[in-house]
Amino acid sequence: MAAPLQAEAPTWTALAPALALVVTGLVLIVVDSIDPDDGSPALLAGVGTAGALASLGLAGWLLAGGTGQPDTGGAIALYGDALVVDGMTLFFQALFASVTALVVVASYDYLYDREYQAEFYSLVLFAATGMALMAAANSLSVAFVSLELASLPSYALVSYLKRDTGSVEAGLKYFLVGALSSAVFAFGISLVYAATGSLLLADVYETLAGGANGLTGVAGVGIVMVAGGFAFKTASVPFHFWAPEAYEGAPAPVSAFLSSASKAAGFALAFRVFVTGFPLGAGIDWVLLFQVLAVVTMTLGNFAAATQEEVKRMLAYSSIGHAGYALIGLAAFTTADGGNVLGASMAHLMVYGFMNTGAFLFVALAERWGIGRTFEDYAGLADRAPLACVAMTVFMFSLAGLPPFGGFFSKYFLFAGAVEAGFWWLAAVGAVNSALSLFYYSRVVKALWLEDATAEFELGPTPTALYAAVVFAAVATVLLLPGFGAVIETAQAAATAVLP
Amino acid sequence: MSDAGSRPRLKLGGHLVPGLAAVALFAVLAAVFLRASFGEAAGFEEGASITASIGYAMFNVDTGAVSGAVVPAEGFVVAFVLIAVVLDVAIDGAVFLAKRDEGEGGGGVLADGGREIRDRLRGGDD
Amino acid sequence: MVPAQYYLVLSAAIFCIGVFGLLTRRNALLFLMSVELMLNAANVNLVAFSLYWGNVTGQTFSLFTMALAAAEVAVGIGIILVLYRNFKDVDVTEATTMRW
Amino acid sequence: MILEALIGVTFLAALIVMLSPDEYAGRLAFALSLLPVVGSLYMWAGFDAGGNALMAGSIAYRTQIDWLVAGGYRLQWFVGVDGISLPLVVLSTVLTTLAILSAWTPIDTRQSQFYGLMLFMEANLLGVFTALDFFLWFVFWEAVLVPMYFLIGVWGGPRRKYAAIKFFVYTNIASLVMFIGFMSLVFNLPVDSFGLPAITGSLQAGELSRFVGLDPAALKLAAFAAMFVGFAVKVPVVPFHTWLPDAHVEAPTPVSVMLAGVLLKMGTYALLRYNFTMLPDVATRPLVATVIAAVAVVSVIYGAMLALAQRDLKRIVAYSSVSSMGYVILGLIAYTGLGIGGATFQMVAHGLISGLMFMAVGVIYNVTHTRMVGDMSGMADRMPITVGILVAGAFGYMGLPLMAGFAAEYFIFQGAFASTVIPSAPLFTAASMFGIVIVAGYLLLAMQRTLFGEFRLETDYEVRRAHFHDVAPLAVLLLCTIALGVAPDIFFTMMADAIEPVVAVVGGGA
Amino acid sequence: MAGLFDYTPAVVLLPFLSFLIAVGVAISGRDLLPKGGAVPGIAATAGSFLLSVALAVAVAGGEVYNETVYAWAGGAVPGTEGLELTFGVLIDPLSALMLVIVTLVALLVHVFSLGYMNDEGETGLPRYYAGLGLFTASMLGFVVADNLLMAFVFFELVGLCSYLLIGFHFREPGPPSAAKKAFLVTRFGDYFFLVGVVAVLATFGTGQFAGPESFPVFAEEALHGEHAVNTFLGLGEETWFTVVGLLVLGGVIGKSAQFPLQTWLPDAMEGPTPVSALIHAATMVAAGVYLVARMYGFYAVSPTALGVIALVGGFTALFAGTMGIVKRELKQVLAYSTISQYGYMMLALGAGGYVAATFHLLTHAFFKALLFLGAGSVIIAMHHNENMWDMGGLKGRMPVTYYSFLAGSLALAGIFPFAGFWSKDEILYETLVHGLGGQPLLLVGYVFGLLAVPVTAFYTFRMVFLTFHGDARTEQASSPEPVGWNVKGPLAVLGVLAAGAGVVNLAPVRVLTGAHVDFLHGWLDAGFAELTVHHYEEIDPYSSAYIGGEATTVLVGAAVSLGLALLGLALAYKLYAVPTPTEHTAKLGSVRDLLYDNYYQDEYQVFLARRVVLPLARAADTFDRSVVDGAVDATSSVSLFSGSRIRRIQTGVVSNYAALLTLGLTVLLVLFGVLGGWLL
Repeated sequence: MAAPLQAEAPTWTALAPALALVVTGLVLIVVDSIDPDDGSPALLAGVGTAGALASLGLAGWLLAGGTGQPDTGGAIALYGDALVVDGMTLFFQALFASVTALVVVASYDYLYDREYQAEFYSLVLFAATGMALMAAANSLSVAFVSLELASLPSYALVSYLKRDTGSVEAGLKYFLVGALSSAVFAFGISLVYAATGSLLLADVYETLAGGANGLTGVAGVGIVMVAGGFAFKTASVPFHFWAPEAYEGAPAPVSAFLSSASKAAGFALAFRVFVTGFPLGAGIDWVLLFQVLAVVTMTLGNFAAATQEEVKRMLAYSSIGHAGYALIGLAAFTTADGGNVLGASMAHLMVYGFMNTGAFLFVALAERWGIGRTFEDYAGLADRAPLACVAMTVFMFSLAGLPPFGGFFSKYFLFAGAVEAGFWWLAAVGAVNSALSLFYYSRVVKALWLEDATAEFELGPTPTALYAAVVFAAVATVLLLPGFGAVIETAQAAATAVLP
Repeated sequence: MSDAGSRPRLKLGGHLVPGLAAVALFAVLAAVFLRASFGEAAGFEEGASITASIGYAMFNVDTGAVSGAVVPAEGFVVAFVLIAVVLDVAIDGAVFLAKRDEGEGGGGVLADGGREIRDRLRGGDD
Repeated sequence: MVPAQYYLVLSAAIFCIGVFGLLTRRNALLFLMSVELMLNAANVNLVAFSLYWGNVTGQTFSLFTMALAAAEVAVGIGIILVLYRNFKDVDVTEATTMRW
Repeated sequence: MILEALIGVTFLAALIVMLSPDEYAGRLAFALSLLPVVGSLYMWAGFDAGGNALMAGSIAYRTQIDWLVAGGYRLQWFVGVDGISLPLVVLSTVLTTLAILSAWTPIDTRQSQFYGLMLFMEANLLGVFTALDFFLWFVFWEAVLVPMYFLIGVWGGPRRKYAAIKFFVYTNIASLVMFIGFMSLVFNLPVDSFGLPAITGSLQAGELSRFVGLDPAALKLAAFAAMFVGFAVKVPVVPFHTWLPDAHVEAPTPVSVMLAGVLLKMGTYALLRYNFTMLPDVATRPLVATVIAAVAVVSVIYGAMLALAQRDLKRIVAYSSVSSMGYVILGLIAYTGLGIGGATFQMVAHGLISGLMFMAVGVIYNVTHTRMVGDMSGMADRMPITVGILVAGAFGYMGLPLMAGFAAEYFIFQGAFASTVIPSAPLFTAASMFGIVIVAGYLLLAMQRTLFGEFRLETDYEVRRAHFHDVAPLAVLLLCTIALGVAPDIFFTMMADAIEPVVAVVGGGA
Repeated sequence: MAGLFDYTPAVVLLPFLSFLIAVGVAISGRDLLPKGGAVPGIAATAGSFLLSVALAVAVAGGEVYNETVYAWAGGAVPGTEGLELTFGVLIDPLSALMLVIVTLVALLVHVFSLGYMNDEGETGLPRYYAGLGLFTASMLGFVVADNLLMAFVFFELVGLCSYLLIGFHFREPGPPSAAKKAFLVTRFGDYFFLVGVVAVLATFGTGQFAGPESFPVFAEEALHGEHAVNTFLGLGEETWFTVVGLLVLGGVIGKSAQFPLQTWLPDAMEGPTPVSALIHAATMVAAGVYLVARMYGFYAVSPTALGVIALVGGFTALFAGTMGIVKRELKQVLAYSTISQYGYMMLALGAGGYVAATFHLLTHAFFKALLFLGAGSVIIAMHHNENMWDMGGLKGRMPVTYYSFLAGSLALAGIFPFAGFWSKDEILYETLVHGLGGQPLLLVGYVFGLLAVPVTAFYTFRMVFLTFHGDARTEQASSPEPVGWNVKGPLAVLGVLAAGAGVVNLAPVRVLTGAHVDFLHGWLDAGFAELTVHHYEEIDPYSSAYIGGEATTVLVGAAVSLGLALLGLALAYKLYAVPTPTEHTAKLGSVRDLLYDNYYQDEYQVFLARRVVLPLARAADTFDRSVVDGAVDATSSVSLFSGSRIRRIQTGVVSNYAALLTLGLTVLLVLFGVLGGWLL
């Protein structure tokens, strides 16, 4: 095993993946200032992708090197315990980096004739930085700021198509609900501070574990409101109202970015804060809270998606549904073997990241080709773009949780974790929802393969970068079935390490 | 265009119903907070300079070598750096969104608070 | 010394006034103002309990919330401008092209 | 290594055929599909395992490699074959090859994709019958659905989309229910891997602990019920059978052959492996046994009655599959050497005969383009050989002695009659045996209306003799049926040897 | 001679070989074989016949043979340690006798087919001879079967062959539906038989007929408490054996066309006449009776079963006879006469007359085959017109057919020197004697049998007079087509046998003169100890009583039966031996229609099928589609409907979102406040 990095290099290098992203963002701004009217989009996209891949490489290398794992000296706390780098952080940073890379590559073709491309890429990179730091946050202060760092560029990105009413409306709604949620989150943090007198998760855990002597009420409200903040970021009920419009209105790569990376970031922060911050007995049994959230989110997401007319909006609701599944990670958390189900949820987020990004990028491809958005417009697409349709079929069936694709294992490990923790009814609700999800996912497949084309249309030149991104995502989804061992093992090891 | 139009008036009417949700929320919060029992406030150390303490907290300064009383606090250097990046991003986003592309003129929106354009487009009444 | 509950109730009151404003007004700018109000409610709490717990964490963090509020407003105004350009109005209830 | 080679080659073949040009896809697929056949025959020749794979019997061609560790459980690539699964493996390979051969005429669009999916499905089927690790098995179990959805959905009849999605979602819900049932069992056993033998051993040793307020006995019953429902949809057992006729009628002939021939057997095979081997104490409870036996009898009689009322030949054969599978359930619940042995034998026998019937109906459909009983008559006049084989197949279906159907049904009846598990076993058995009369009734009725009498055809197609490559698979299947009927010991000894430990646990009689 | 027995399977395999050859020819489609496949068939049956005769001679020498030839399943089946499912061969006096009968009649029918099928220019001959070959092989397989399972296997195969042969002319509408009906009705009977087989094997653990390990022996011992058997449904051994006996009887009633499952036999006449002769007169229909005889030891121990057999037999004899009177076609009359004669045999078996039944089986096989072949030659002459009212006066023109047909009719009617008289009389004698010996039930059977005698004589001679006597009523009848040697040959052989077969077992002569002339009795009394006649008499519940001594009862019985027979003949002579007979049956009025329509048996069975079973099936189908399938579709539509409702809360207006969000938050706070204890 290569000698772990931090043996000789200074500790801040553990933050390399996040630094790579922020540096790339700044470089993009510098490049933009040099030739303001987007002289060479390829350069911009190239820099963005390079930065993302660098971050991915670093995160992967650190993870492989065992940085922050229990066997190599435990998690690395930095800057007065404000940041922590351990298995979970690197795992999520790798996920954000890969999704960002995919989105940037795809956007190169998607924005081929738009101006302000530099802003687009820099905003995406900065949002990714925010997410990377969310994964590393070890105090509520850093959590709040990094959450805002991830959200603000997203508001701008969603309303990027300034002249398109859909994008603007989406941006507006996303911003308004976002602002409201961030206010709730801030108020929650203030209450937790009121109850415990500190913002560092370790201290909060200590104070609450020692019995909040009379302040349980305040702590309880605080915890619920903090959970609300995360619920917004992960688009779980009741803070999900922005999601359908935002994903549908936003440019497809941005929807992909939001529904995969930022949702995963929300979960990373939620796992960290709740597992290390709030002890189970502290005035509120937050496992039950997440069970309620999980069930309602799953059910609303899947049932609403069943009768949608537009593919992109259906994907939005399906993304809410999947948020519900990922919530099982916390909903079935028991201090005994909570690591397993948490790890399963992390693995599910990784696989979901790939397949969901892929699906939205396929929608981007369809938009780029000028095909309409409803199921009827997708009819008979397989004859014209077989490879892309195969990729979409892989995404759809993987999201539905069918073998031989990655989504199968991740979903079933989640259900197995729930059953193992004794909440078989949670798995049952998940099962019913995933069966219903099979119905509407196969509506897409039916449209692509089974229906015959209604209108005769020519697709025009295939956008290579976007195509490559979609195919790469599909290959990753398929490979995640045999390769799922690595993912689940690292995830569960990291999760058990996080337990206090 | 009577001048009454420009005087701020309290807008009452049916759309206040959603407000009840806010009142309910307040009721719940108040109920919880009034039941909470707090001990004696610890207060700050006599003669400690709060602003200096905030400064030290802001940059994780090791207060050991510093003279005078210092109020303890956590380190916020990471938050400080991050807030810088956030503000930069906010400016980028805001400028990008607000910048008027060549296509849409829109004229002197600045002087009259946008009323002229509104009247031209919306036909007068408020 | 003023008992700590009063601060809590005060901040809750400000918070709920913010929410009330948010729910009832249709103008986007007022929406922003309400959110500002809610963020400041959090600040009240932070500062109050900074004294209660005797450390300046709360006060320092309240600075950060103010900064973030400012950043948020910046982006918010940007979005409202784009909204105005497209929908010719800043009424949030107008923009309902996408539903169900 | 032979098993990995078998499954690997089939996957590879699927890929190759998928990418090959449409004209040669049919021939290429047939050629490539011969490899698994040879492989399975080779395995059969060298088969030397004794006892039941799940109950410490020796497993032939066993491979056990750790795949991944998740949540404290080791997932393994654990494959192996024993007396129960080998016949089904041979059946799958042979049937797929013949189905591909019979697909040359009817399938004329997107051939390469069709044959690719067929081989892909075959690979998954081989996986289902050989996997001995629950998760590995479950991957293959669910993976079979995907190709079948496309095969019905793309090349099917007019209502194919409805039938495809109904089959897809219905079966998926069932397997989810089964998954939860099984998981709630495994997590309360001191096992560290999902290997079926390990789980069975630990269950038999009674190491099941309490779970969410259920004591072991109640937990076992709940798990048994969930798994039974899960597999019952696949078998199908009567209340859950409504997807079968739609799927069959809309599926093209070769797909129907595979659906009836092998896919139904996945359900019964799983029932035997999971419900009846792992939880015998639950299965032999009087109440449970009565319910299952009653369900079996209802499946037989009700299925047969439904077949009597059908106007479409394919629907008749579809409903009669429900009826035959009812016999299998009766055989399984009998818990006697002959009963369960007969049930396993019926899986193979029904696979061959229903495959034959579907193919024959398909060959006639290729020429007349109608399957309705009223639309044609006197086919024997124009297609003597095909009709000859169809009549022979029909008699095989009715349980004519010296054909595989009779051997299987007779074992089941003999085993069930003397079963100590089913309360008042003779009554149940006698009731279910009445099925052979109804089967004879509707098959003869249908044959008399369509095959005999003077020639008449509503659809104006020119009816002439079937091509050689259409009739060849029919002949092969007929010969296999007769061979198995005359000498059932080809498979029966192997099966009985694997079933003996299962029955011994309950102390079942002959 | 021991080596000979190793060849017994050859008896079965030779015809099977001819079947394979004929099938090969049929599939290849080319006319390879001369005479369309008849030659291998004839050669095979001849070979079997010779072998059977050799076996009979060996058996006469006192040797018997019972070997398992082929372990069908589960030789090494641990689960079934007690249950050996095997095929074996049992040669003993009964099976040797039956072998000879079957092979002889099969040979004659094959030869006859040359004339009937080949010369008439039928198409598809290989398929015909393949069917015949398979039938013969299956029948012989059934005859030599050494256990109940093997018997059932070949019992069903024989049913299949009858389906194929009845439906030979599948192009016309009639034969296929007749074949379907035949197979279905017999299949209904076979269902009970299969349950019986399964029951026997489950109860005794073996299905062997002969040997110390055979199930009749076990049954006997069980009743004496020496052998433990597992009975089912909590019934005692006695009642359980009766139930099993009656179950197997179901199959017998189906195959031997006894009441109520006899409706298929008259329709089976749609098949070619040689088929009717072979299958529906001599062999297949005899299978039922032969089976009962084969396992007679088992039936003997359950008196109720014997009683039921006797009653069913007697009733069928009379019942079928009455229906024969009014029929217009030649073969229909013969069909009903066959049912009636087998009724007699069942009556004999039921009444403990084991030898009488076998004797009547032997004689009936010959004279009924003769009558059918005679009818066949008449049909050839009349260009396939079977209606007796279009014939008449054929006596002069077809002397060989006439005289052999007359010999057959005399035997059938039971007139003195001919075979029929001896066997029918012995049946009535046994029934009377055992009836008097304390079994009133048998007396009822005896009355049925007695009443049937004049009826049989009447319809037989009505047929003879209408066909051969009087003037030719149609042009065709006046110049019938000449028939070749291959028709006349078999007729002559059978004519002699019909006349002389009676000599085999002259029981009344033995009673009167004490001379041991009842050779058949002696023949059947040898072989396996538990299968001999005297053994059966020991264990069957009957004891015989006489009206004033044995000799007087024999004489009285013989006189009464002969008198009634002559009475029937005279009546027929008076009515129909006139040049231009008239439809006397019209005088019977509505009774005639009742008889003509077979007591509306067909109608109620068809009604049962079409009006009851089919509507039930359709009701089940609609129920299945609407309720069971409906439930499945309902769940999907409910979930889709609720999905569309849930979609509605996304109204598009941000304020609503904010409001719902706040409400959600408040609800959560209240919920967890209450749970956490810090709110109320």
